[in-house]
Amino acid sequence: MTAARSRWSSDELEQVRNLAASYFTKEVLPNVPKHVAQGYPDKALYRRAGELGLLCMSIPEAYGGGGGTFAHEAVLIEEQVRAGDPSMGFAVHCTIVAHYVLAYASEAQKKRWLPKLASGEWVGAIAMTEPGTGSDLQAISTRAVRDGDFYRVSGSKTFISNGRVCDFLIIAARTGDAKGHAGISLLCAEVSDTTPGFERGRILDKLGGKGQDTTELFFDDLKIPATNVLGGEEGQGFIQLMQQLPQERLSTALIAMASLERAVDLTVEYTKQRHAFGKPLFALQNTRFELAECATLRRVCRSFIDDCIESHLKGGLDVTTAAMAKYWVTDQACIVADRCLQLFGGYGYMKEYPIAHLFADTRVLRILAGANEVMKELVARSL
Amino acid sequence: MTAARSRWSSDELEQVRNLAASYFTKEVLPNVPKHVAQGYPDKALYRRAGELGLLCMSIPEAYGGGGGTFAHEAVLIEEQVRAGDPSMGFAVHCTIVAHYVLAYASEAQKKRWLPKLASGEWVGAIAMTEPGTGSDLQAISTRAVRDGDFYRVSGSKTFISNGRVCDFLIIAARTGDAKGHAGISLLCAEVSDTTPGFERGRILDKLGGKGQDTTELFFDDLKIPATNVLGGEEGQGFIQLMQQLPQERLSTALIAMASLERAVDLTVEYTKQRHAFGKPLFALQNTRFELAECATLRRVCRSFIDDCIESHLKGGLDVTTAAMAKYWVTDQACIVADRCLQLFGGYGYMKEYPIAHLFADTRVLRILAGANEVMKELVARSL
Amino acid sequence: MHARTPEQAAFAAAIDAFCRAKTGTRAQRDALTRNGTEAHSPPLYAQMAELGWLGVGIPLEYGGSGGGMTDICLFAERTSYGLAPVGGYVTTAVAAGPYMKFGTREQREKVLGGIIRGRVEAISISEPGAGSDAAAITCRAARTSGGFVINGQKTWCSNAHLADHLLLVARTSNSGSRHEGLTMFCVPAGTPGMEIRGIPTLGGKEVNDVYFTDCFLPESTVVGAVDQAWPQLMAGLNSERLILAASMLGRGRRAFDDAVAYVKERKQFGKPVGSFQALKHRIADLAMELDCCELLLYRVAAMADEAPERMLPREASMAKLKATETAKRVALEGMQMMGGYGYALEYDMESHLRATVISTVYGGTSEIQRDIIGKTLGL
Amino acid sequence: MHARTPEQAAFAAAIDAFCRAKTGTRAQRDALTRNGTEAHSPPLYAQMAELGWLGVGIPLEYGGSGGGMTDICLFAERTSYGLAPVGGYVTTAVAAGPYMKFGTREQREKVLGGIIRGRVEAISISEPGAGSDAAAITCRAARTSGGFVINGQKTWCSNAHLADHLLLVARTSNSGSRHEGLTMFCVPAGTPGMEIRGIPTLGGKEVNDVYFTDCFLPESTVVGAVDQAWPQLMAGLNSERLILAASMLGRGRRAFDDAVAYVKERKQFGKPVGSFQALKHRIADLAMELDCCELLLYRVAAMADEAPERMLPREASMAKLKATETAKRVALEGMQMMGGYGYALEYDMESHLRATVISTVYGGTSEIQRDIIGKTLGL
Repeated sequence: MTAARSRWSSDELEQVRNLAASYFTKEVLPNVPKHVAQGYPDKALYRRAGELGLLCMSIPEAYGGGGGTFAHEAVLIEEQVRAGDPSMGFAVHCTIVAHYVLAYASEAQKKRWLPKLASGEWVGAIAMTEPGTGSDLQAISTRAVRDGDFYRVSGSKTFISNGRVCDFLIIAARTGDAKGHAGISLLCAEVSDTTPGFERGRILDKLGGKGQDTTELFFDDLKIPATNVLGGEEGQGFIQLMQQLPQERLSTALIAMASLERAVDLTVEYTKQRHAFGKPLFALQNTRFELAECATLRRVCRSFIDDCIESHLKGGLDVTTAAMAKYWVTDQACIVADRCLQLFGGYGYMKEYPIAHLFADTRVLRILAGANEVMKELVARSL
Repeated sequence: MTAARSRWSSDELEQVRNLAASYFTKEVLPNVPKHVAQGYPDKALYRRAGELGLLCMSIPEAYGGGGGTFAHEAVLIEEQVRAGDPSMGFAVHCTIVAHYVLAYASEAQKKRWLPKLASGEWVGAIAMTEPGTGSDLQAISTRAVRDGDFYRVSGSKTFISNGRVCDFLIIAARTGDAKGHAGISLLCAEVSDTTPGFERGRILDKLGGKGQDTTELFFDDLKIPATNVLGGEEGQGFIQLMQQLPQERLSTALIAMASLERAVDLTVEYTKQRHAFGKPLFALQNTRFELAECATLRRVCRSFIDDCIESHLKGGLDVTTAAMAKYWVTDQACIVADRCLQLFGGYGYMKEYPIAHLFADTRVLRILAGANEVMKELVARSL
Repeated sequence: MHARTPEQAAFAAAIDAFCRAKTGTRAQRDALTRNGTEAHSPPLYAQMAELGWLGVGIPLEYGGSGGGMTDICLFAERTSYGLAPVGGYVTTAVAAGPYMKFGTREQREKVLGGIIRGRVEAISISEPGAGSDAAAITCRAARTSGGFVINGQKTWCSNAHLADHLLLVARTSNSGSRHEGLTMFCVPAGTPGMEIRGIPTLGGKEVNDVYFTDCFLPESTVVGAVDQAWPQLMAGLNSERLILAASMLGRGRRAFDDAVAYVKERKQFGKPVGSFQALKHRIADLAMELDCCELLLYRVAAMADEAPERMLPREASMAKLKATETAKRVALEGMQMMGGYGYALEYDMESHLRATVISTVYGGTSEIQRDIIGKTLGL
Repeated sequence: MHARTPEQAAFAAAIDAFCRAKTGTRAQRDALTRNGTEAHSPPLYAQMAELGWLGVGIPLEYGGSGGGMTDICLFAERTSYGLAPVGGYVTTAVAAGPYMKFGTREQREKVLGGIIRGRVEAISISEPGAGSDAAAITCRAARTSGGFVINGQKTWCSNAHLADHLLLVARTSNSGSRHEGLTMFCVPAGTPGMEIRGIPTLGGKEVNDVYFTDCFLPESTVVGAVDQAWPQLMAGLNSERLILAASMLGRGRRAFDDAVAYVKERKQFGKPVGSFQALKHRIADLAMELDCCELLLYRVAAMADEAPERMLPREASMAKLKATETAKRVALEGMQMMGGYGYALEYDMESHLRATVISTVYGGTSEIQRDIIGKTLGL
């Protein structure tokens, strides 16, 4: 059962889909073992994606982007999951980092930074979480101290996606003396392995998402031009984060959605071909009901997600609905992945079967982009 | 939080909604205690609904109907649930019985029967289930034996909605010698308390749905004109049932949907006003998370149901999707009703609180119109 | 699955035989309960009293048969399984505790003696504004010459309409913390100034509102110490939670057995519906969970019997939480397995559902039990 | 919550102390397991052998310390809780059963003696086309002069790379029903014609494919009777399920304790995250379910010890089903409670998840256990 084309799709988007599918399966997948071994993806593959026009598709052409919409990003996200690539950090690079720049940077900064992100010359990352924070952004302790035309940034971050390969980094840090949310600013840094005051820490080994670099980062008097405060003035960071979060959360939900669809597809195929007790596993009522339930969840989630995407394309995706999507679809994806793995039996645990990776990769979605418990609190506030 | 207007709605439909809401709250609700006491609704209220134009709204005007679409029926279903009336059997009368007639009866029969159903002069019912059947329609044993220009029908039925008040009855019976599905026909009978060979059995007392008559029916050589076989020839019953089931299942899902929405509304309101340990129940994290989860389910179900309604309005609702909607939304409605009742504490068990009725009324939705287990089997067949 | 001693096995067998004989059919039960509208049958209860069963858990010196929490639970479980309409037992057994521990000799003789003879007792704690949060009680007991004058409203009072006495908790002092200043009283039925009104619920006639208007209670009605109701209540929580758990274990087992009997009998598509894997697997899970409930309940009851003075907040809360949630789950799934028959009043499943769905609320909601367990874990 | 005898309590305390000392830190465990890539540490296991622990459940006449299923389960539970990398134990303990019951004197002395000294044993039943459905075995043992020639592929063979012997089940006859014609063999490591290849899994190096190509086994390697492997296997199912359950109870308890320690420590919004009701309630449920697992497991183990020959299909399946499903649930929820830290390899939660997620599959999937339970209920 192939999913029907979504209402928000178009012929052009389906062409992008084919291009993305071909890129992931033919160019990325052969390199995944290497990425897993080294712990991060090859940057050449970012540049290749840029060449193909797959990066920053929802950024205006004036800044080197594709001039498309979130629907283009959605197609890219879906095809990465369908191909089963765990390694490329596009969701952060395209749907998060580039959009902070687009929304808050000055015209000159946009002209400087966005084309490099769109071409894949640079990889983008955003450094929010610290060892002592998590969902509690008020607890950020990384400090940016004004020193003439510069800030000097000191502190440490962790769980930073693309932390090993990034060239461009948005850092959430405290500026000035304001307490709580009011003291947080976002600062953009151009970084390299030799940037003074910037150190890439360990690549964190994770249950899943192997081959995609999640790292610690350390700042020790890292110098950043004072003009690189996003939005041009201090203390806007928290509001900026809040404004961008719906898209980030929707992207996360969409990864979950595609994972859920893939889990069902893989499992229907497997249980039809695998025999036990003299007949296909699929003939057992338990298997049929499990998959009927999973397929129903898939259909229901898809209705909801498509609804959210359409709202977002119209600019109407509110915080509550995005939180619902993030919490609910990621929860369901994990549940479905677990039930599908169970239907694979022992083979579900073997690394040669993609369901094993899917189970491990999906799990983190309930945690990142705001833990699902935080999402529920956001929903509750709307009631 | 009031639900947003559905995509498929319109100003005209919202006017119908207001009319229906007023009818249920002002005219029906005051009579519910009487209906509960006697076990069936007053037929005068059917005629009143007919006067207001609320019956058979999706039947063409040529047959006395409203000339509308399923969306009109959907509005009526939603408003009945929102008002909290358990007693009127409109879902069966309008969305099922009238549509069998519209789809399969001869022009003359349509002209004769439909205006009476649309005006509320007659109440319609459909007699499928027997003590030995249930979801297994092949096991039907009621027989219709051809006798000249008539059939003589003998057998017994149970769980028949509107069985006490109906004037028009569609009976599923075996005709001829064909075994299995091929031997089943649908016959239309005009019935009254004095019809020879027709006997209304006990009104079954149920956990919920109080005031709505669910009965046994007995046939002992009930004479029905041979022309009253729906579709004009024998053996079409099973196919006819299959064709009508998606709409019936969607209606059931929609009752569940409206129930779920009402449960959340009632509970948000209650927990904000009820205090424990010195603060509103709603301030407790458990309450907030429970309601956030229930509200998310509400939002997700609504996306899915609206999707199904739109498909159905375009004639594209397939058996699988209808089965998904029936199984999934009714399951979720029961789960949400149970969780909401729990948040009411002891008051949720008291009859003066509508959540107690809602919990009891909702439960049957997982059983009727094809048990949810049967729905899962239908979904599995599509995989 | 729990291993019973030979005495316990014999006791359980006797109760089971009694219930099969007296309450085995719907017609028998309907006759005893005015067609299901009443939860307690005094004549049936009197027969149990004659058999000496109601003295279980009551000390020999007051005419009981001794025994401990394990035996009380066994009685509650098996009568509940047998659908014996003795709904008054649970609250009566719980009410016995404070009298045994804190009552005067005279109160004990009167109340415990009555219990053994088949009299029913009630407890009145909850108020419209004080449910799970009992410390919020506002019903006032004002000192007056020779006793107290009570004013206020109580609610959710099981048995009040049947009971010889209400064990009332009222506020005697407003100083100190919310938990201080509460006192227990033994209020005889028919005391002037006390009015009892039934509350219609999904479960029929079981609970009542109780109104006190200038109701005079003499000093001798105080149970235990003035202002000390809170610690006295706490001391009874083990037994309340365990007895409720036992009762729901029995009801859950009954719902399970009823559902299994049905799915073995009922045929669809040419086979018993119980042979379909989807139902078989669900039933297997329920069987397992019921065994877990039983082992948990009787382990905690044994712990209570080993050290009767020990508070077992975590363990007793677990037993109550697990048994009530499981019983509700069994009834919900049993109803689904029985299809339309589960929903129709002529089968018992809908009554199992009504009985179990409220069990996660009374005696401390499931949420409260989880709070307590979490607290004992240091959270 | 299960009541241990003083001897059992002392045994458990000794294991716990040993694990705290030897495997208490991640660094210690990494050193013993090549950074987590190996599941079994022969040196550590040898220390346990010296303490006499590996003889638990082995009769005194073969040098064991006697004891029964309860003691074996205690060992499996506590070593699993202590994260001792002795993954070879479970299969070894299960393998011991058929040798004890059906082996020749010589086989018993060799295998059981080895086990007590810290040697590992393996069992090879599953094939690519025969997982939960063991009767579908096709690996062929053809009679030849003085013995049998084995050809075929086995899979999912734990310990094969470490074991002294493989307890192989192969088909000696095709006549009769699918369950007939299977025979057990004791295949020494290094037997020519047997090749062992590791399978990469989410859990690291644990299981293997085993290939037999014209592998000759002398008559003396037959364990029990020719063509009688099926009933011999059935006789060992109680112990397999209980030991697996015990191991997962230990792992589940460890995941629970790790999660609780984390949520007490970790602060968000100025409070320990464990103080949030949403987490507290989930933890309360998990605590309750773990206690249920423990009571169920040790009750079934006690039943097995009371009547070692009795098949306990329902009870043993319940113990396995409940413990593995609960352990998985604890690990899944534990990971969520720990946020990103649960996902990162430097905490143990992700290894708990990997260990428990497969436990619902091996030793008979949860679905098979439910089928068995349903069957014993007459469905």
